[in-house]
Amino acid sequence: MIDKIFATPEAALADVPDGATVMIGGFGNAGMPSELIDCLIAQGAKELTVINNNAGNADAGLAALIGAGRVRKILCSFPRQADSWHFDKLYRAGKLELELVPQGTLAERIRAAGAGIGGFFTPTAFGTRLAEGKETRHINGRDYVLEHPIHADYALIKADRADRWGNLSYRKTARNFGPIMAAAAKCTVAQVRETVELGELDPESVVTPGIFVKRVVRLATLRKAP
Amino acid sequence: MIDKIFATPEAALADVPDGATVMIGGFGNAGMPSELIDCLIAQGAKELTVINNNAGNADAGLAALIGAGRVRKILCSFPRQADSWHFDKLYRAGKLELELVPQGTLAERIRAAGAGIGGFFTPTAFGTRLAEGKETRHINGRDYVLEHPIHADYALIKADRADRWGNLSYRKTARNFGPIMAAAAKCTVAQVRETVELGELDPESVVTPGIFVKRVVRLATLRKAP
Amino acid sequence: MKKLDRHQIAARVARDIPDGAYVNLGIGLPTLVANHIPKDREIVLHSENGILGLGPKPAAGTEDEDLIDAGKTPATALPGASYFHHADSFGMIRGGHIDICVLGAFQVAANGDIANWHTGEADAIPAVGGAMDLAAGAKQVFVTMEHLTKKGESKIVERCSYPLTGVRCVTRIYTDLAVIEVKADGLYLVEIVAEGLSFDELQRLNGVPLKYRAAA
Amino acid sequence: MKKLDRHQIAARVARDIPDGAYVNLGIGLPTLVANHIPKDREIVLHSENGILGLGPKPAAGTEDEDLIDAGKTPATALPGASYFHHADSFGMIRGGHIDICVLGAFQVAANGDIANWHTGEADAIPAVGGAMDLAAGAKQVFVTMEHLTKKGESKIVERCSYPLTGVRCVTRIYTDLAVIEVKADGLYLVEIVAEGLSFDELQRLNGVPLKYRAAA
Repeated sequence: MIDKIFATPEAALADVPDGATVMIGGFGNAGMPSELIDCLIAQGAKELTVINNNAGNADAGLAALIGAGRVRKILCSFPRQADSWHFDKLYRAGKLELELVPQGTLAERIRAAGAGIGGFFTPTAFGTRLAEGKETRHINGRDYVLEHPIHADYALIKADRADRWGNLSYRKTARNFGPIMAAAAKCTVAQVRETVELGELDPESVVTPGIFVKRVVRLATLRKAP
Repeated sequence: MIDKIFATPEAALADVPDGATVMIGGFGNAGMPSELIDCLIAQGAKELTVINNNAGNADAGLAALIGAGRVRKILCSFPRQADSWHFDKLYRAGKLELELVPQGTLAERIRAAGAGIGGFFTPTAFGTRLAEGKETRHINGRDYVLEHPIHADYALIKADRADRWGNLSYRKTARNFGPIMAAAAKCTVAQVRETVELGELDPESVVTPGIFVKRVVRLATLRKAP
Repeated sequence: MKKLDRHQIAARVARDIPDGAYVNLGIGLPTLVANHIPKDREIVLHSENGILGLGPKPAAGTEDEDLIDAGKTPATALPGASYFHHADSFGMIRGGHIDICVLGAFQVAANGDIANWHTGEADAIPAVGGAMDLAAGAKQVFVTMEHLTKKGESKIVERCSYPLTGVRCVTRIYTDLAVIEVKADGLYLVEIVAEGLSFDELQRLNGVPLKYRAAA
Repeated sequence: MKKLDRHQIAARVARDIPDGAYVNLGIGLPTLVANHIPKDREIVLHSENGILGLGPKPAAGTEDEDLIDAGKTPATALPGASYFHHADSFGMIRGGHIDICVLGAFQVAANGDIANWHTGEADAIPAVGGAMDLAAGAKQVFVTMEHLTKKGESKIVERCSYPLTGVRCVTRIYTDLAVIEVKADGLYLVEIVAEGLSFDELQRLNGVPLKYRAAA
């Protein structure tokens, strides 16, 4: 029987090794799996490469992971925020590598990884500093830049509801990077508000089919965690 | 005010010119916009290039369009069916050009058109006859074939429900090519079982946002058409 | 001469957005455009974090942390709205489905190049977000900005000195002094919006030569 | 010797599909595999026309024209099923998320090449469907076929003479005579399934040399 619902978040993250590449869902705080990140901090993995749209806000979630010195490199589109002090400090000190990627290219590179695409030509960033050194091509009257997929070992995402097969639904704009990160990582761990019986999620409205999800943790379980 | 619901199918298809490239949704009969195709036959446009997964079944829908001699070229993955006699006859007579595309490559090329991707590397068909003459590349230990987007002038698709903004929901496996064709065509015409008031479709479950749809025709209207 | 204020620039942009348009408004001044859409026009706002049909700001106390706009501030959804993931959202942008995006800018060049993401300072932390995708993907790119820097230099230039966001993509420029159209053969004046500003004076202030636009 | 029939081949394949696997079954013999999954295993069937969690055939009179499988025959959906569009469905295949696909074949080569879409006849109407995507994308490609052609020639060959569907992708071959594993250094016999068939006789019938598989 398939049952992807984990009793404890510790078990769901126990095998994240040092040096892992970890996608973290969310755009700002919407869809950010903050409680899972807290568990990852407690778990202790270090030298991580993190993929997220931002580089953390204030002192919680991704910012706390960065502040704890666990991140070696971050791929994101918008690190600079009024309250991104943990990132700012380590980046300025040369202790945190940054790969800046336009937001749509970031999303498409993640999508490409999940969909088995080896590379794609995008018009975004052509002629700019972010395309320097990259292969370009003129196709049908337009200029494009060649970009490659971003794969990950783990994806930590936040969804709304899940069943034991790992099917996920999301809430409003908290959907953002969740569905594409789920497909791009070898092991996707989803924190959800609630779990429901198999068959309760409308098959027309499942946004992430369970095939992309390895582990599900309920928020209530997470909040009980140390 | 935005109101994409057309009173008559004739008006929705009136401007399809000879020589147009037309995507037609459906996988077999599921999601095939048969009534809309009948209107296209009545409308009379010829020398069409058609994109569909198949090349028509029996004497209805796409098969009838082909049988009426309106199609110059077809891009599809699986033309040969027990009942694809209209296609078979014209193809064997050299009166119908065929571009055979693996099904997933067909879907991805259509998706690329809608998403502004200029080309992509896929592992599908590498080393086969269908990749002959195409650029290939070895990326991260794997061989890929370069494929390009398929754009269309029109997409004729079948959905389940629509509102006046053109938002669409689908039914079960009739979804198939609808959402990606809607995004890949300059003018997407959707036939729907019913139209509902704006706000009645759950924003979490809209599969094709209205931005991709120009015209909506109710099935009841289609059935009244000549 | 009396320059337009931010709200007046936003209102001037709103006048040019047709009924039924799909529009993405950048952060800052562009966001203000939403407040000035004429009541008889139905405009569908796209926010790149995954919503089409963005509504007005929520009333205090009704904010939902799962419903925000691209500026990460609380938002609402109109009837007819839809949610989608980031790859679909940027596919919408890149695929040319957004009719108009409105962006702020440091500089715009006479050929339509735009610079709005990086000051070029060596120690600045770079951040680009969705600006390059919008610049490359939207059917029309409207830029709103003050015409002159604090030092009085034109932000409309022959060639951008700041790092580029996109090449040959800007179609219109809305400043506190004028509305300017970018065409293949140069910049065309659509309208002087600052009260008491003559064409000659605007020409003197503007970084590059302006042409009169032929009546439509 | 007593060869396996189609149902017995399907049952033999089913034995090797582990609990919790995501599986795509091709048209024809592969479809029969679903009937033989042991009751204590939960297998999730994928159909490339956009469903995960395919159920058994519907009862007569309960067919739904909007719910079909890749063979275009009426299907059902299990609790836990989900629907998606074609690009997402083939992304799932191409992205390596399908654990096992089961395909029929005209020929399989010793290096794992498969030919199953075209007889190579000049006047044949070609049709490929999703076969090339499945061959290239699934984590494991199981082939089911009769071991020999009607003329008695081996369908397992040194090099395919029919046009290829995919290169170096087949991982296991299930025939009416044997189960064979394809490894980088050649073909390994897993099991002789035809009653009364000796290794030497199988080796004689098989197109290319077979090795005994070392015990796991």
